[in-house]
Amino acid sequence: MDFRDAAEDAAFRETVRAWLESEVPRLGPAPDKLEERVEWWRPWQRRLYEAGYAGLAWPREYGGRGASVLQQAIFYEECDRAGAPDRLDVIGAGFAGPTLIEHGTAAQKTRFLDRILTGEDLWCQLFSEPGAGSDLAALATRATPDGDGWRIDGQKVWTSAAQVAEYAILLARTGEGERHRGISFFILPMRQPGVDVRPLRQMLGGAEFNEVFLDGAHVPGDLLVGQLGGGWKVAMSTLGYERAAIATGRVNTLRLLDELIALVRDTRGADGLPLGQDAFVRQRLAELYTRMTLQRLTGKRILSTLAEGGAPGPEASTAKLFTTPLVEEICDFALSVIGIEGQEEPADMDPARAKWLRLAYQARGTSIAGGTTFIQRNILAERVLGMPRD
Amino acid sequence: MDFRDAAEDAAFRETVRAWLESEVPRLGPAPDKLEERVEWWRPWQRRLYEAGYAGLAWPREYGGRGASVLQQAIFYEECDRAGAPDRLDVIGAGFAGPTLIEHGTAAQKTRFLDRILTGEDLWCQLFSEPGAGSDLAALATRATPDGDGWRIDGQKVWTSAAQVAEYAILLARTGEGERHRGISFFILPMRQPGVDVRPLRQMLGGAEFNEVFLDGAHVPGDLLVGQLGGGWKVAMSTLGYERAAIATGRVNTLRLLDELIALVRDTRGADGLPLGQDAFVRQRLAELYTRMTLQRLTGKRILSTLAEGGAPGPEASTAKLFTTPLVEEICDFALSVIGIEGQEEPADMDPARAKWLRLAYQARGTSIAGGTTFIQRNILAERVLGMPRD
Amino acid sequence: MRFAFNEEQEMLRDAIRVALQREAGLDKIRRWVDAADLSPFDACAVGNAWVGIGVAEELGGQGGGRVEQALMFEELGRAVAPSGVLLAGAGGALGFAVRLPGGAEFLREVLDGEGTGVLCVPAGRPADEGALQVQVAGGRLSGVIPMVLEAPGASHLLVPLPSGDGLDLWLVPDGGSDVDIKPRRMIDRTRRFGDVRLQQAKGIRIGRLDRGAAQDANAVIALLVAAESLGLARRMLDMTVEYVGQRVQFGVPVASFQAVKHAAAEALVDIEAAHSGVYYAAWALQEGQADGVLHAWIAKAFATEAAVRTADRALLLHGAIGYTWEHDLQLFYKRAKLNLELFGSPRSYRERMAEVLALH
Amino acid sequence: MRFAFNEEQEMLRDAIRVALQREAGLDKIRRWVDAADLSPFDACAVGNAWVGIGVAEELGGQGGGRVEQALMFEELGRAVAPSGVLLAGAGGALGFAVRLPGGAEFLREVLDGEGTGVLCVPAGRPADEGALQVQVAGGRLSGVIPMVLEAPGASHLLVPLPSGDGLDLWLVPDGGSDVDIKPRRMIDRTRRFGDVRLQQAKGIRIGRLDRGAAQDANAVIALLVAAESLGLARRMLDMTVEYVGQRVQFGVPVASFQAVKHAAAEALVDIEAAHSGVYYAAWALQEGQADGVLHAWIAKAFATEAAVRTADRALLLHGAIGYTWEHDLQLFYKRAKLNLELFGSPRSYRERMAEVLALH
Repeated sequence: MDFRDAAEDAAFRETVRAWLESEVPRLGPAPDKLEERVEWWRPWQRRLYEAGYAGLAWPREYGGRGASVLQQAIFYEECDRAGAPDRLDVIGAGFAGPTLIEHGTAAQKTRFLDRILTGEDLWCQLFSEPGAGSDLAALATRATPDGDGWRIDGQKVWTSAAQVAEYAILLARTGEGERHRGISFFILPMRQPGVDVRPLRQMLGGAEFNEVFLDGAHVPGDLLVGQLGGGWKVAMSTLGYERAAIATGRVNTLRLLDELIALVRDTRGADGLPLGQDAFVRQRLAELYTRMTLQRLTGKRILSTLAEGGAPGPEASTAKLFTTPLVEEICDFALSVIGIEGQEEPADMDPARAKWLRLAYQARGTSIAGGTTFIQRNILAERVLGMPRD
Repeated sequence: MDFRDAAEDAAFRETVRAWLESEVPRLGPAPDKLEERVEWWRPWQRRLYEAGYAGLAWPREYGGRGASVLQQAIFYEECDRAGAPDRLDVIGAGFAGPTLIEHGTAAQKTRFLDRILTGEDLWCQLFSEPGAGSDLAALATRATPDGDGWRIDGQKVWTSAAQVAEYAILLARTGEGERHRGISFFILPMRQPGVDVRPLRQMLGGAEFNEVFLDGAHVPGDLLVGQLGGGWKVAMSTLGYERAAIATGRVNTLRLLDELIALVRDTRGADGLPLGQDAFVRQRLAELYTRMTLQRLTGKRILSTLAEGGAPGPEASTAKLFTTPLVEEICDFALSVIGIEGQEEPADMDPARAKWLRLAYQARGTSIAGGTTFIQRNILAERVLGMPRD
Repeated sequence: MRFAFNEEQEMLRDAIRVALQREAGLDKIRRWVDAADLSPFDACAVGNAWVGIGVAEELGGQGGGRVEQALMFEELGRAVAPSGVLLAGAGGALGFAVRLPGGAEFLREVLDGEGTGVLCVPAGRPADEGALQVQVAGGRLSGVIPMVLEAPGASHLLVPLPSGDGLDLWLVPDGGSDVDIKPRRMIDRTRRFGDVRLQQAKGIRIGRLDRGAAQDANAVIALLVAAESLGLARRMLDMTVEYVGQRVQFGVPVASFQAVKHAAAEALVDIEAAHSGVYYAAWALQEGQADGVLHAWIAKAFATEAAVRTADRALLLHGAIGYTWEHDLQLFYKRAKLNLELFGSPRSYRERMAEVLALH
Repeated sequence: MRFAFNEEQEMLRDAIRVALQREAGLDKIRRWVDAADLSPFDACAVGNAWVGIGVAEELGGQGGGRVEQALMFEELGRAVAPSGVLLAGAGGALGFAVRLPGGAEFLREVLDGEGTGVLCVPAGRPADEGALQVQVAGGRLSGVIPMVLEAPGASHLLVPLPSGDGLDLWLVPDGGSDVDIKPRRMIDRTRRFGDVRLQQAKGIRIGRLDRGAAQDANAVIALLVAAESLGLARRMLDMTVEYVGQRVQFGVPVASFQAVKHAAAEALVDIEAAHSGVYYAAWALQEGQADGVLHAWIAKAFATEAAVRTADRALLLHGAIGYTWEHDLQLFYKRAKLNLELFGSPRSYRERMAEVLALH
């Protein structure tokens, strides 16, 4: 048990920090609109690629760095610290790429992998459907043989970044059997007439997600991944990468607590005294601080297990259930400190305050995405505690 | 909508109050031991009977007062206020008597009802079994024909007051069919060799409940209630009376809050200042006060509906779910104010403080008895909200 | 003792519900919001004479008391109607003015049956704290009152200024250059807010409320917000029960999962408790019972929090579809969050309760 | 960066678990409790040299540090062993004395390897507050220290007296007429407590701890209570999962009901978070990291509350059987409730955290 960086990790951290400190300040501000942000981000990704920081987790033979789990974590910690841009290639580099490395043909690897790392191709994920949310195996989109490939008809939903993606990983029914037996896994070129991307406005008004209507979209014959009818197994790999990404967490709760403390320091109560003297506020903040600390320490546990090549332990399955309500409560508490002015249209608010409202809503979205709280609890009870299925 | 007593109810309240004020002070202190308390209580019950206050809810033809639901509530409010003795005849007068009035034979009514009201006979309820808790229909105790009556073999559990009861209402399987179809409802004389009552120590060490072993106990032929094999229907009546009693509530949360406030007033924080100045304590107390108030108002709603002859509305089904955690939290908060000294053996504590610990444990017992929280939520969802069964 | 509504109250409730369905359905509300113009609802409120519910007939109202007003606000909540005008006007300005001898008549006369008088206080605090940042000299008022509910569009502002132990009520007409109102957009777009800047604005002092009267007037506002939140919560639960009954996952309706049923049951427990609190407070305020104000605080603190809990449960049970702009849940969700803070947070009312309970 | 235990730590944990099963099983603990005599466990702790775990070998200990000590206390919690002697003695008295130059040797010498030295502070407050109600004059101590853990049976009391910014440590032998110890029975009968009355009791001042050293010493005690609560919670969850897997209601195991599964899952979420906090704090205290004390407070506040939540979930899921004296759950339940308050409530540690966070 030792929480300090090992010597080579400390050296890696130094190198990364120095590189980021020289590179990040040269970036201009990120545009708000996604399409513009992609164009702003691409040269940054290219620099990461050239410096050897793209595909940290990927094997070297596919252009990655083959970095250890710990070094990956160090890299993202340092990115947070330096204020580096948010990743726009999470689906490509995080889920689709690793899935292709595991299940793709040599030709697929040659054609797609490098362009993911350079930032040339963005990817999206076409799994969820209106009738198949938590129950993915209920999906209905059909792939029917069509010349040398397939014709795709159906509707997908909750697709982020579909409007800027060159390719999608797609699940569709090829009909070998019921539920998960009849599903195949494809690569779908997004820029074609049969693909219609319509933004789905979320409740705050922005469009984080899209609906994707597939009406005679074409998948060439060489873009099937894995076996025909064997898509479920491939998808499980993808979802495993997704879960790992969610479990190790991308919300920086430490920074949130720092900002919350700063907010409290800047606020006076109705009695005119500093709010930070109020025993109720002090108890609540200390409790949130406690949970933030435990959430981060659990993250370190998961990393430590992964770093030693072990399968994630029970703590990995609990991480999302612990984190989701924590982020909601941090935001809700900040909003209660701000009072009614925290309910203003975020576009009109001071950005430091608007952030709380946006994140409060986003956090609710997170507790729905990637398996609701209920599904997560079922999984925990059945797989970790060994309790029977319903 | 009018929360004041109507004129005749106000007059009834006056009369009751005057009677209690003259009678209650003449009572000596209640003995701790149940057997002794019964003997101390019997003359009190006799006075109630003679004054016309026994069987308030029962029809006049069976010796009751036929009082309205509101007047029953007024009577118990005034008893609380005057510090009148706790009722020891809840099962007899509250559940068994009304069940006999509804389903008993003329002979059964003549033989048993009056002696319940005078306090001569105490009753207990032999429904629950080790293998049939929430799932009552799974009970296994057998009644086999034996001469002119039945022979009873089996084991019952969670029976309060079994050691002082003259009679029990008993559910046993007479074998007409599976689950609830094969059950009959009997009156069992408790003072006979085949009935063995063994106290069941609860976790604090006291014996609130008993196990009752039935080994060849005899029920005469005239003590079957309702049809042979029709016991489930009769039991549902009994449970209905039980639920109504629980819903209208016997924990005086108003008094609890008064006592909690007194405790806070008497306590200083670690900083030496009055605890009642601490914003955390103030928020928590106000929140508990809020819920206590709503719990009592909901009780009035239920009464009001019953008083107009209506079936209890959804609020009746929510009452227990609202009350149980409230009582637990009031007690836990009081214990946190007392600190580690609140965890002392209650027999060694100042009685005013010991009360919090005892009630904290009792409240947990209540959330198990009469249908766990989970079962209650199922019932609410299915019967009130019309959601499908599991 | 009788808790239930009488027949007239039930008829009133049904009438309001029907009118709201007809004249202020969710499709209409969405159109008004998209056009950033809620005035069609103001017309609907006037047309149905809702402004007068809970106002004595001799003052030109429809009669009825706090119970009727609360019933109306529960219905407004169920419909997520843009009720601000009723809250800031009839509930607020008139509710304050009516406590002065001749105050309501004066207000009516000034308004001449046309414009809207609005209570001019910061909407994030209890209204009986008044407009704290305003000075008065020579009959002219100066200062800023932030986040005033329904300030944009009001013809007159009723400004309560703290004075000694009570509030002086000043009436300030809008329209001149001495009154500047800057609209503020909220995420709940069914409410209008604005910052009011008074620059030597000419006002008329129409009287003074002592502390008790000011608390009474605020208690009615708190009650109405609580009643509205109760209505929001009931509707959100109804929507949710309906949705999970239809939505199929893993081959069965989502409603058949125990965790889903339990979450819905817990929402109902919250809602029925809130109902008890809201209507007792309404009756007690109406009848001038000594505990009316305390119970209005209780109702406000509990019902607005219960609605927020219900909103989050509803969102979770709807899954991703509830997270979209197109789904109606968002309208209710946002209103529930706003009402939590509107005219005083639960924390602020609990602090007042603690004061009453004399904990030290 | 490595979070996992090493092989020796795992072996140590397994050895302690096996020894506890063999020598301090629940049947034995019940017998000791019924006889109101916990001394067989004291012998077991000495026999297994547990008193020396986390104590340097040059002081006669077994070596190992805070991680090993925490592992031991997690196992003690799992076994609901009468661990008070280890907490008040090795964790408390020795943990304080060891921070003085020569303090531990002195304490050992005085105790001569036989008696038990116990930290003499009110067990409901953090130990670094010391014995507040004691005066000292001419080397003699007078005053009452209520609720001292393991005072009955101790041969020596280590009394920390507040002095300036730190604590003076006084060693007072028990046995004379100047020390009166009145036992106090708790509902958790696996712990001994007593009120200590010092009447001009002769003591030896063995040194002084500054504020930082006193906080460090208290942090270790807080850590050990947290680790024990973690063990209690793990065992209660295990018992519950096993019980609901066997108990059949409505024709199926209770464990197959979703609400039951979810309650168990939530307990596991609590427990894994507590585990992360306990072992990081142990490592940080061992390594003298600047954030060790803060993390011990975090671990104490969270793990003891998590154990209480788990206790109540376990009771609910066991149904009526768990509410009986005969069922073992009650032993764990009561210990969990006691540990919540032991050496400082969660509230008191959260207040300390708020101080460190400098909120104003």
